Amino acid sequence: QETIKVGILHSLSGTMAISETTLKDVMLMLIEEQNKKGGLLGKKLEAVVVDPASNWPLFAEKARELITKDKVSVVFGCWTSVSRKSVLPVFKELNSILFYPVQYEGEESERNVFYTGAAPNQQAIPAVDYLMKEEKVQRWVLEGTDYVYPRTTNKILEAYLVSKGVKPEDISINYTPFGHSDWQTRVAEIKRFGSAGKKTAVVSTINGDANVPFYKELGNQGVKATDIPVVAFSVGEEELAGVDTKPLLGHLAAWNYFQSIDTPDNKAFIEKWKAFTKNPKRVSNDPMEAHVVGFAMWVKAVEKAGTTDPDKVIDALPGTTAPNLTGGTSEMLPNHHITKPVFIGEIKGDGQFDVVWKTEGLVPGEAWSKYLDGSKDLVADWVKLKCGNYNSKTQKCGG
Amino acid sequence: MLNVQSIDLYYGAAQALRGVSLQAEPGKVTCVLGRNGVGKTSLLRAIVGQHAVRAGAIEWEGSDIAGLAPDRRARRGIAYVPQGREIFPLLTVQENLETAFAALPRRERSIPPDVFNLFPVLADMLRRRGGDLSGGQQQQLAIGRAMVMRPRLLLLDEPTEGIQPSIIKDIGRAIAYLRDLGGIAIVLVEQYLDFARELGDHFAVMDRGSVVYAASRADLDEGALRRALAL
Amino acid sequence: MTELFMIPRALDRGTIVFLALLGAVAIAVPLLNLALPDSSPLHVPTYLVSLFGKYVCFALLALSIDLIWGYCGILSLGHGAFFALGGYAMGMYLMRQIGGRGVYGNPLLPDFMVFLNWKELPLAWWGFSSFPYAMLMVLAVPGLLALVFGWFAFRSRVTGVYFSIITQAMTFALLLAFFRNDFGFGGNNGLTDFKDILGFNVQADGTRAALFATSCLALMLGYVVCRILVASKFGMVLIAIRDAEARARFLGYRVESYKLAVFTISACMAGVAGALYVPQVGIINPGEFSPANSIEAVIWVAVGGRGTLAGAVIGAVLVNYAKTTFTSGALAPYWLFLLGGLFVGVTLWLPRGIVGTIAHWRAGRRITATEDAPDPSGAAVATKPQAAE
Amino acid sequence: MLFVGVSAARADAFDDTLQKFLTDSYTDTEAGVTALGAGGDVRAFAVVKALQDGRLLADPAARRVLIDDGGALKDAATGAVVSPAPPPADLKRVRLNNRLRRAVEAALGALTLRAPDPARRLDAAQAVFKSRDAGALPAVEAALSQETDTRVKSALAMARAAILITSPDAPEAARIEAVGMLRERGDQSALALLSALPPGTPATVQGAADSAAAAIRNRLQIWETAQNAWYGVSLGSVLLLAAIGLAITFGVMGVINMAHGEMVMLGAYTTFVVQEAIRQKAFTFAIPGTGIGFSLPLPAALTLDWSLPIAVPLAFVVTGMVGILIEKSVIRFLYGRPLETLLATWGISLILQQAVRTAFGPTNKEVSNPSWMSGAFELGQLSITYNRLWIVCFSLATFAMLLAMLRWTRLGLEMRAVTQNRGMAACVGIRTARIDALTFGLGSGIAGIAGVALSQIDNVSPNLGQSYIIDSFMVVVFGGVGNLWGTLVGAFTLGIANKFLEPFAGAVLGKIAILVLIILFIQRRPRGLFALKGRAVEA
Amino acid sequence: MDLRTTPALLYLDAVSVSFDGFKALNGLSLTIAPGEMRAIIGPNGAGKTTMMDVITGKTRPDEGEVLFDGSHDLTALDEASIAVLGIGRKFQKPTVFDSHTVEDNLRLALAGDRRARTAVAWRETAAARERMSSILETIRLTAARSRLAGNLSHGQKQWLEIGMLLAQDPKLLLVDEPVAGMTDAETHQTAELLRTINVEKTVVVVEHDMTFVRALGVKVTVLHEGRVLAEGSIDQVSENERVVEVYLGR
Ligand SMILES: Nc1ncnc2c1ncn2[C@@H]1O[C@H](COP(=O)(O)OP(=O)(O)OP(=O)(O)O)[C@@H](O)[C@H]1O
Ligand SMILES: Nc1ncnc2c1ncn2[C@@H]1O[C@H](COP(=O)(O)OP(=O)(O)OP(=O)(O)O)[C@@H](O)[C@H]1O
Ligand SMILES: NC(N)=O
Ligand SMILES: [Mg+2]
Ligand SMILES: [Mg+2]
Repeated sequence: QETIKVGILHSLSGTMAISETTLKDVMLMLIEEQNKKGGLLGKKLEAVVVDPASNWPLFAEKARELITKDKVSVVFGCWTSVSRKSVLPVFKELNSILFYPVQYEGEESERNVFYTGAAPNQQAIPAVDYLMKEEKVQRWVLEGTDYVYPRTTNKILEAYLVSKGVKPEDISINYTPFGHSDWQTRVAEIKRFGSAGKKTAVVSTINGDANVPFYKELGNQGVKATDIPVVAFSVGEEELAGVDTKPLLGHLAAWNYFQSIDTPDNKAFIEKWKAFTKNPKRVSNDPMEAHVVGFAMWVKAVEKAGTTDPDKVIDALPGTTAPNLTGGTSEMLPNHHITKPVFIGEIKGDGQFDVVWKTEGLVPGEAWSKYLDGSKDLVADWVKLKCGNYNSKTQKCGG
Repeated sequence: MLNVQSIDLYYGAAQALRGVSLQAEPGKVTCVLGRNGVGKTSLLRAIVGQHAVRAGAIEWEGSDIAGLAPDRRARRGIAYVPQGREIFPLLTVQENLETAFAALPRRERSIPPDVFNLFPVLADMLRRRGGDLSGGQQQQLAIGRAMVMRPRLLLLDEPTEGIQPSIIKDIGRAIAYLRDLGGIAIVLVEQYLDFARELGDHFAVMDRGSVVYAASRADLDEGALRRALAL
Repeated sequence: MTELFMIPRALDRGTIVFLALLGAVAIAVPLLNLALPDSSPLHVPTYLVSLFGKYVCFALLALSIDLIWGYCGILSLGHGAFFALGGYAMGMYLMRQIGGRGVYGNPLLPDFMVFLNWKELPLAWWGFSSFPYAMLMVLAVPGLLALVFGWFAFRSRVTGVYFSIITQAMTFALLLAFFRNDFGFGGNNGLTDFKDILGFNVQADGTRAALFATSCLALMLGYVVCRILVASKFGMVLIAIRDAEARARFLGYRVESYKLAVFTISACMAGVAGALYVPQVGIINPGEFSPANSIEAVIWVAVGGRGTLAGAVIGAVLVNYAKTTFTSGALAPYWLFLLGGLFVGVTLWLPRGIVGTIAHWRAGRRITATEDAPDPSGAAVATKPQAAE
Repeated sequence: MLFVGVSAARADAFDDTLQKFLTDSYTDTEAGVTALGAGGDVRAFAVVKALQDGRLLADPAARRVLIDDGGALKDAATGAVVSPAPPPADLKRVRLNNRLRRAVEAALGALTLRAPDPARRLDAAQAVFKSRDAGALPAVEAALSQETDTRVKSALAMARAAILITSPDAPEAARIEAVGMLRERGDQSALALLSALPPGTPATVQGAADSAAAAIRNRLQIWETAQNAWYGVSLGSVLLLAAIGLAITFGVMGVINMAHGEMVMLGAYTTFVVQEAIRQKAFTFAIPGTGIGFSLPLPAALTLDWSLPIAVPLAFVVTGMVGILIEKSVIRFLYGRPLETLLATWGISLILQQAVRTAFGPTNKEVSNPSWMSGAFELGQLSITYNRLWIVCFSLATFAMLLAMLRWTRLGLEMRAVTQNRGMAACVGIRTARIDALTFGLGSGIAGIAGVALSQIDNVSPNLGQSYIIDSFMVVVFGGVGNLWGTLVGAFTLGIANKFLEPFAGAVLGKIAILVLIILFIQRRPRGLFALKGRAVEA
Repeated sequence: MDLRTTPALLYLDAVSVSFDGFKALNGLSLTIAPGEMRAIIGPNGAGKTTMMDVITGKTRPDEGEVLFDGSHDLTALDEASIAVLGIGRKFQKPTVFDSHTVEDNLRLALAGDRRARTAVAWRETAAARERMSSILETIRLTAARSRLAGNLSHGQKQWLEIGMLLAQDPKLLLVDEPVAGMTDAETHQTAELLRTINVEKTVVVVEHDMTFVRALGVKVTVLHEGRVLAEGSIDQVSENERVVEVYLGR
């Protein structure tokens, strides 16, 4: 019997396995569930799992293999920006579809890619707004891992903060290498920076492995959320599973989903997830929800198009809606980003987040940042303009 | 009593010993002579177990030890002074001597004073690393180490190589002393004929992996010996 | 005997056979890809052409490592750095070829410079729009780094693990440096989304086939260079240095010159491999500098058989083929077990590597020692005893 | 119950305040908390405390606020247990955010300034110091006049100074005096206060504050050097721990042990298993996906504080056994072929990583700090965290034990003999196979206990080992292969150098600089810091 | 030969070397004239090998002067340069290139261009081949010419090293214990060989075998505790009380 193949391109080994393996499992669950509902277009879905092993060129190779050898109709995958960059040319060349589920630095809109994670305006900016308004923060430490996502996000935030009247000397930007594990100096420096008499907060774009030792050091050096709150963009339930969160009470994270959000959809999803993984302690997180939403949109679009032909599905996707797990309905925008609610959560003692703030309604994802010189004139619109980087000044597609 | 019975030994496909037999009895010195590369060292390596034999038997004190690991042979009283000394370079002289305790039961673990009587230089250099000693000093250390084991079979591979004359005499005296203790069977591989002739009770000359001449001191024919050596 | 040290000796029968095989692959794969229709059972799909092209580049890298490790005993745990530098040089050329077709449409600056708000092209990027200049850099940058690094290290007589570890430190330092956006080479994302090479679309089937054939040619050339080196007196001295460096000095050989020469040649070879790799996989980023990559390349050589040039090539292809196969399908979650098991198994059962073991086994039958199968550990090699003759 | 009647007006005010907790608005809640803190009602403490602990519940339907007192619901206004208890669905926990938490702390401080327990009073005084809540001034002054405990007294005085210095209506002299007190205090919080006086502060006060701030900054600069040195020592101890096992398997035995990091990881996972067993009060073992397993109850009295004393020997045994297994099955075939060990141990490390990933899952595992390893203490202006302090001690102790073992025990002597000349060692009667296995087991075991320590500061994930392997080799080689002292000095040198570079070069450039320094250093000393010299080495 | 009229080929003056405070050479002075053969004896640990290490550049002296051929300061040169100047050495512990054949070991030792630059294009001449064959005859390893040197017995390696020294064709040969592990007959042959070599070359031999030293019939220097204890003919030094006491024994 003929099936529709769905490629899953997440690292199951190497440094990124820690985050990406979960996404593979979610995809398997979603596919199984869809098949229980009778599949798609009368065919069963078939998952094709490969392991790009946290190796960026291997991502490209595996993407190519999925599309040409396995002939998958769509691929759900990638976590780091570099892995996405690595597979981009492949998806363009072979005209296939990638759903990318992780918050990222923006500055991209490709015909073949659908971005279901947050753009900077759906995470970073609201978080900073919250701190300015609710906590009256005047002094900022932008602490990040040294790579593109933090660098770009911090560039945007810096421009944004300055536009809000923050003085440059009240912004401190610092980068540490991947896997940085000795945070003594940095945490002491944050304390020092925070002792200038102005309310100070840390905006953390620290990624992956470095987070656990960072929070452990914060806890041990007694940096309390009431003194210097830390708001993180890459720390979710999964990352917190590795730390004792009691000393971290009140530190923040900004996401478009939290496991603790109390809606019927979310409850049902968590139950299914725990049953599927046969692990009552398994947590859920934001990129997982992005896959849930993305998958639902893809299913709808295929049904609408009546085929899995990439061109037709790509055309059908913008405007497609799907319920997100937090009670709203996300829509795929013409720029291939989606609308999302933004939540600010405070860390609780049990490793979960307590939502302390959320946006009114959903925030549409912006591919190009208003706060960067290079991109402030760019517009992405694959429906009318058929262009990912339309320059509204020169009125030309192509930057 | 050591009784080596027609052993064969190979390095890979190359045969180094062909049907070699040799006896050594307590209180006697058995000398093995022969030119370079004829298999003298290989014979000793076979006896101590550093290289397995492919055929033949090695009987020691009544049982065949050909299948035993070297450390078990050492614990049965076989001590070896190898060619090239093989001391432990980074251990001090004292530690080098103490390694030999491994072959002894716990209460016998002491360095016999004989060692320092015979080789006073070792007493002077107890704290120096073995590898820093001069060639001759290392040779003395190697013999001393074997003596610490209180062996009943002592195998010496060219012990005079690189040794100053006075100490060669000392070593000769040491071997004679050990022989005269009566309980030790000694196998001495030598090139230095005068030295060997002075100490030996039995003689075996090897050539190309076999014993080509054997005699005991009483019926030693000097001419035949020299001829066998010059072969 | 009379022709001992001449090129013909370098091109012995094994070498000719090996080169012929490589040549056949270089022609056959593109042909089967371009000339046959998709439906033909013999058709080689394009993705396999790129995949094989990648293997061939890795084989050249392995060959460069084997030249220094197998023959001169220099274990570099940072050879990936030279590979990556060659790759970056090529990547920079490819980036400049994009011109105004980047997402921001800036004709001069690559995209990553635009969104980081850079106003002009950094000095290091100058000239890279010229292909000949870029190719020169492919050789010169790794070569120069190797020359300077080697000059210091060999002159100070840094050997053994000390050398291995400082090469690792070198590649690690470069990894961190290239990660930094400020460094000007695209940070963690590296260079990607290439369009043209020499005016041809990098993604076109024809270009891919040509790149594959070029890689094969480079590998053949590299192989011949290595053969000539190791079959000459130069190679004899390398082996002498590997066995007893001090002794070679007392014979009057300036060990550091030999090491420096071979190290630099090897680095250039690695650079070429990197340069050919980049357009075929479509990305170069700092990950290539990661110490694990360099160690892996050493592992390929060990698997194939160190000190046998063909072994390096075969090891690289085999391990990478295994990786490709194991990381897909049902085996994907367990592929590390298989690969790890392969490495352990090879060391235990094929101690000289695949080719080394075969060569050794054949040498045992031919009795004399072969040039191509020196015994790396210096342990006994079966020979007929002198005494028996 | 008693005081309800005492003052109806006050009761009303209190009740009104409580109403603010019903609206689920942070602003209202904050107003409520502040009012409670300032009002000084006897019942206020219980309410604010309950809020802090998340035990304050709003019952909007009945317009009352309840306190969850261990299951019993009490009315906050009357203190009476409400019955029947309203259905839980109708109740809403009054929520907190950081801003509120600060308000709560300030209120609690004001409310407990005269608590009977001096420790509580001290906390209260410090809370007021932090909040600088002008409203608390009368309470502080009242408390100050009656306080007898000297520590509390000085804390109260400091709190008073903090309030005075920021309040524009305080007399100038008092404010200048406050500046003096803060200058005395000389820490970062004093600096923060001094450098952020409200606008409109008189020039005299401002001038005094500026000079005091400058003085404090100077003093802190000196402390900073000490702090960096301490950070360096503590990073060095981590490096030492990571490297010390490798100093055995690689330094002493010559095995290029790429699986070393995985031994560290196994040690960390052992810690996780121990903690998990303590949390579950049972040790459970199950082979994933098979249903095979068993469960072993633990004495309930075990707390997490015991987890490390249990984990250290256990990790030593577990990783030691794994090490012995590896030696017996693979390494022993490779002696005399050191480079092949690179290949085999690399394979083993892949297998171990994936095995752990399969058994425990790919994500981080939670390992918490026992209470005796949590927090920090101040030494002058040095802040020393307990976990780092313990790790420094632990690494030195491990080092000393290992050194003593190698130097002075028979086993140590035999280990060294075997690794220097295996063939000859056998000929003097040493059981080489056993010694080899034990040596590799020892190195692995030490790596395992290092893993226990590292689990306290780093991720416990399958990648843990990978992140230490390069550093470990650097340390061993930098110090000089085969020399334990070299490993010690190497680790601390690199640690301290790193920590002095980091503040001004940044972590990334600092790390690059360290690597370049290592490369250059090796040129000067091609056999490491503590190179073995002499012909013994060449022999 | 008269030292005052002939400039020395090798000149050591007040050379001292110490290892961790232990003086292996202690103000050693020695002069070797061109064409001379000198035997050096002395107790184990007297510093004979250390002296050779100093001459060949392996060990740097703490103080003292080492001159070769009147003008070359050996303490400032590295091993390779010293070898190229024409000083060859046979080590006490035989060291050969294990994974090269016997023949290739000799080939590498043969005098000629040592530069890396020219090594790739290097070709063997017929003369060189002949010379190799004759050396192989001399050291009696002709039959073993294509065996790997690593597989030779101890004594065979000794011979190979001597062969390599011959092939190197140096001006000055430093020979450390050449007859250790040789039979009496071989010892005689070696003495013979060295005498032949000495016709053209300068030779310094270290040996403990008195028969051999006597057979050489040359001037003998006795080292003790890092300095010269006695010098003269073998008979002269054998009668020296101190030499008997520390070295020869009674
Ligand atoms: N490890 C080895 N591998 C291969 N062949 C070997 C090995 N060791 C020795 N041989 C060969 O075996 C033969 C016997 O060697 P052996 O060392 O026993 O000789 P020997 O009589 O001790 O000589 P010598 O007097 O030179 O020490 C020689 O031909 C030698 O080349
Ligand atoms: N690296 C070192 N460290 C310490 N002591 C050393 C070192 N090298 C040599 N020695 C000592 O220097 C002394 C001289 O050694 P050397 O090898 O020169 O003696 P030798 O005259 O050649 O002796 P032999 O006749 O035994 O070969 C010896 O006592 C030796 O122990
Ligand atoms: N896109 C990220 N988080 O790398
Ligand atoms: Mg021998
Ligand atoms: Mg000597």
